[in-house]
Amino acid sequence: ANPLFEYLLRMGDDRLVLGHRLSEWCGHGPILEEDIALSNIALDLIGHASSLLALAGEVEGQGRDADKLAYFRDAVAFRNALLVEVPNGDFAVTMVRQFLFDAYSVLLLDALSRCEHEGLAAVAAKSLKEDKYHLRHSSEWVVRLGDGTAESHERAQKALDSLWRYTGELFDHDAVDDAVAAEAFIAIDHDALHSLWLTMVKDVVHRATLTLPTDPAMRRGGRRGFHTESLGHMLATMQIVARSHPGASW
Amino acid sequence: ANPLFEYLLRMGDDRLVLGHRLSEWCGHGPILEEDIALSNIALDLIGHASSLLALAGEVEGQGRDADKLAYFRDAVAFRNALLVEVPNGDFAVTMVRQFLFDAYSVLLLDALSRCEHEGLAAVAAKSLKEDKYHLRHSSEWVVRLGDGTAESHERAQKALDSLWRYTGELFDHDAVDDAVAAEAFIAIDHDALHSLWLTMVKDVVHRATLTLPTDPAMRRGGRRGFHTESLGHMLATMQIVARSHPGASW
Amino acid sequence: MDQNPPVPTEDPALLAAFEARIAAGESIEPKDWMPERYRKQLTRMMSQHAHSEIVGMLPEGNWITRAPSLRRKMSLIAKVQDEAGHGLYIYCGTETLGVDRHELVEALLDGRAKYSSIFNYPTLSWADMGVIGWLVDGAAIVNQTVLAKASYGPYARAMVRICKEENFHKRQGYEICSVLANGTPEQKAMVQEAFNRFWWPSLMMFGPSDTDSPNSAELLKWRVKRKTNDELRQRFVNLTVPQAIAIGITVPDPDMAFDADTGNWEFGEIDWSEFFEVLKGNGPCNRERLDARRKAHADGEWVRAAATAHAEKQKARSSTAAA
Amino acid sequence: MDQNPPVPTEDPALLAAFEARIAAGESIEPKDWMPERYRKQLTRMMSQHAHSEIVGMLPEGNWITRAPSLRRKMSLIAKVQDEAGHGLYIYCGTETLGVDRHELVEALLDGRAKYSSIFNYPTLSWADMGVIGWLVDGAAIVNQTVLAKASYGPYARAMVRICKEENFHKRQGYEICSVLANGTPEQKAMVQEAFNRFWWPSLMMFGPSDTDSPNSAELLKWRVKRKTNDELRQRFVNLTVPQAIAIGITVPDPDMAFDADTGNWEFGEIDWSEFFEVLKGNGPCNRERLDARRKAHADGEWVRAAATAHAEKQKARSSTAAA
Repeated sequence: ANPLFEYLLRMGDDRLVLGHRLSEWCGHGPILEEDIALSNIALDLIGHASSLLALAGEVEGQGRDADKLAYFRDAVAFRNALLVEVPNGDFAVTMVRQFLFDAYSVLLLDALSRCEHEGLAAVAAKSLKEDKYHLRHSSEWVVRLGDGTAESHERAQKALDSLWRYTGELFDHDAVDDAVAAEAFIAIDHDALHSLWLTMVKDVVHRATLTLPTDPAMRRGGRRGFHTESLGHMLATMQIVARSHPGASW
Repeated sequence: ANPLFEYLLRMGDDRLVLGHRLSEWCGHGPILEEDIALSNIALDLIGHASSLLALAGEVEGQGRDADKLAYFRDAVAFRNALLVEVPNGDFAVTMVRQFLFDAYSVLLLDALSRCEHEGLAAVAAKSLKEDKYHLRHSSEWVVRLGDGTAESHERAQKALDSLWRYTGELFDHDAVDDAVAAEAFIAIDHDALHSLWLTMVKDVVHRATLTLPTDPAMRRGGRRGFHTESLGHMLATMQIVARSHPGASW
Repeated sequence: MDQNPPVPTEDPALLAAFEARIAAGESIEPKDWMPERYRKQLTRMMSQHAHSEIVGMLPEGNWITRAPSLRRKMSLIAKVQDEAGHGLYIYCGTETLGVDRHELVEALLDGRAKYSSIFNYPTLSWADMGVIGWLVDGAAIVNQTVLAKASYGPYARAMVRICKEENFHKRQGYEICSVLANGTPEQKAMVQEAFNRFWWPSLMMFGPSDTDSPNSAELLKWRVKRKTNDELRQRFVNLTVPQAIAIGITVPDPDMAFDADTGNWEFGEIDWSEFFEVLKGNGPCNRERLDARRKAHADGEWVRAAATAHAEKQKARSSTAAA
Repeated sequence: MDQNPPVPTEDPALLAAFEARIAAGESIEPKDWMPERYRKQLTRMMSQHAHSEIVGMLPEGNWITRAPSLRRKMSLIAKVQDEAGHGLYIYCGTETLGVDRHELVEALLDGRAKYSSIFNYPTLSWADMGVIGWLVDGAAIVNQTVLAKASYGPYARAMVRICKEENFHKRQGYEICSVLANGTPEQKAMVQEAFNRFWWPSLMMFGPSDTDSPNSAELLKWRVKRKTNDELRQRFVNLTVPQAIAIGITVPDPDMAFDADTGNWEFGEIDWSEFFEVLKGNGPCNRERLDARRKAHADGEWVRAAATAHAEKQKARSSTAAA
């Protein structure tokens, strides 16, 4: 009913869910310096999500702010891509997931920073800087793990093989995208984005001495609320305190 | 302020938390027949909890029924012993935890079935039958694991070593116990119970070819709401749907 | 397990006698002679059914820890436990056909065995627990009530037992939905949304039109199958739509219309491409379901080994004691 | 690390010069001569402090995933991240004393190294996040403000940097408590309950009365320690009680009373038996904290190995390229 709202929800939820997943690592990272790095990235992503969800709430015009959207929607109302909700797994899964998303996000935000919707362009431009650091960090780790030890290589390859099926969804485009292109002048060329992304990914995968998976059937559904069973459990933890005190301030 | 209420909460919470922990195994058991057995035990325990919490709510007299108590209290208000909230770990941890509790519960319920509080005596008598099956099941498994393979023996010993520190709390007695003895004629001789329990445990541990741990310092606090950090996370999952719809019926 | 092996040469006299027994409505029992293809078809159907019960524990098991009342929690645990029992019971049935349960389990974990497509859908809200009981058990009952008269004795009897329990589950599922539909606005929305997700997949549970189903003709001849897929699907729709109307749930099918002449609720075209994708292993949860079963199996290896080792020690001790 | 090794024979002239520098308020730097016992005491204090920062990430990290607003979630992540940074910074400081960071980490994971007792208490509600910032960071600041004038340069400078961030954390913690104390009845009860749990443990953070503390005399002489435990504890109480009163929180001490003559909030007897149990390893969470650090370390082994292997490959490639 409100395509721009849906669109912003998708972007905000991507970063909220991914940021939350990363924050699960705090205090449990493999290296202290990496604990700090992951926390930094989580912080950035949740910040981006905050801005995007706030914008979404304004566009929706029903009085829902970022917290209301983050803490009081059920799983079926979330619009994140499936890639970001998959559990952290080991450090390889986390880093490969991060890299696949960062490469997409940098390209997307770069395009959006030039779109004609001022509010979104501003958020995109501001977030882009940080995303570029994220991308550098995650691609370096994919290379380190792929071209590290035999064990890290195997874990990285396994991660890539299991996550690849979620990457198609990032570049899907549907009626919502068509509508925002028409109504809000947010026109992303998804095929071009996908192509650029694939080039970036192939390069890092190659430097990491990993093998690009052959396209299995892609898993999709997140953009329409058809999530995996993981999201509900993640949200139970995320929302329990807020939901236990409806109407309270923190 | 209401010792009988506190007392019933302790008993109800023990069985609610343990039953919930067991229910986490559904669909993931090592053998189909064991999936069924664990589900059966979980069902029984939650049933016992239901009766005990309902009784507690009546005694409290503030309109809280079993569901209100189960789903709308925070971790600090729970009164279960720490033993039952520890995460399931592997099947050995689950079975050893179950055995240590079942032995205690059978002895306790046997004593309580003869106490002068009619409501509690009735619940105790009814639950005792099922608890005896539980005890037989769990002690057989402890023996099977302890006197099975080298791996199962090691896992069972590890489980016993790590859980032993939670057993002291089961036989603690404090002002609440004194008060219910005086006011509600529920007089349990905790030292005698502990002694009988130890005899039962030593017998099974011996048959399982395991070694009884030497008393490390005992961990306590559950009876006063000083829980481990696990309980809060367990309750987040358990309570999220109910808390998200305050006042709704299911 | 081959779907279409070369037809082994069966003794024509035995085959004729067998088919006469079937036509007379007799029950075929484990020790009776049966064509190899009959044995294979039954094994396939029964093992798929057993696998379905076992895998079917997972989508519902997913909500046990979040059930919002103690009564619902207990009911759900009992339901999942019943499913495990059904699986066990049918595995025992397949053993009467000479198949080893462990081989069947291996085939499932390897991804070679089939199970009902519906269990490859994720459960995303509490309302799914009501909808699954109502629609999925409901569809299973329509299938199984007919199978209760199937020619193979052990399977028919298993169906009678299982149907009884599943009828109870279906009523409970419908009751959950009814409470939600009469609840808060959020609960109403929750159950409608869940119904929307499961409606079409439950229609697909009956399988494609029989013209597209390779096994149907043979199974009908041998009275293993008694009705066509389309007949069963229509029966299910006719039962279910009034139930939905009764609690204010809208069927997500703009083409649905009641035909007074036939008494059927006519429904729209089913998008079978989704079904075939799920069958191929590309459904929403195929991988997660198998991963969960594999993990349980692998994690349980040391437990099963311990049980075996202990049993052997006990046996050795009693032999020694006896000696 | 020995608490009381036999005093090594130090050159009396060097020792005298060293103590004169201390008395003159000079800063001892890494390259300066220092008695072996001084080096050992500083290493002990600094490593305990670093370990405390690292372990201290866990009780608060426990609530990141449940923080009830996006702003609080971000603040908490940032706080925990700061603690990691403090730990890193102080580990680097210990390296100036010639101690290897990996040895220190090993001592921690082996259970040989000490860290502040307060982190052996579990965090049981969201309100603990406010109370920890307010009371625990608050107590740490009282300790550290004084340490900022400690005689060992690197430690003093680290304290200045860390105190700045911890002052911010303390204010944020107090703000969280203030919002709760002015919130719903449930929130008020939540923060009072959390305060009740952390009050006495935070008083214990200053350590027992100096008469009971083996290291105090020496540390005071060397101006590593500048005030006694009791003086610092009293300062903390005097700062904190008015803050509690201001937001309607009751201090769980029936013996608390303001002494107009001294200006001190007099408080009741501390039950030191709890403190000593926690020090011995028998606190509520001692085992869980170490288990968590051990697990992170063990699980991270392959990652560290990969980073090392990759770095070596890179080095080999650039040597080859250069050659």
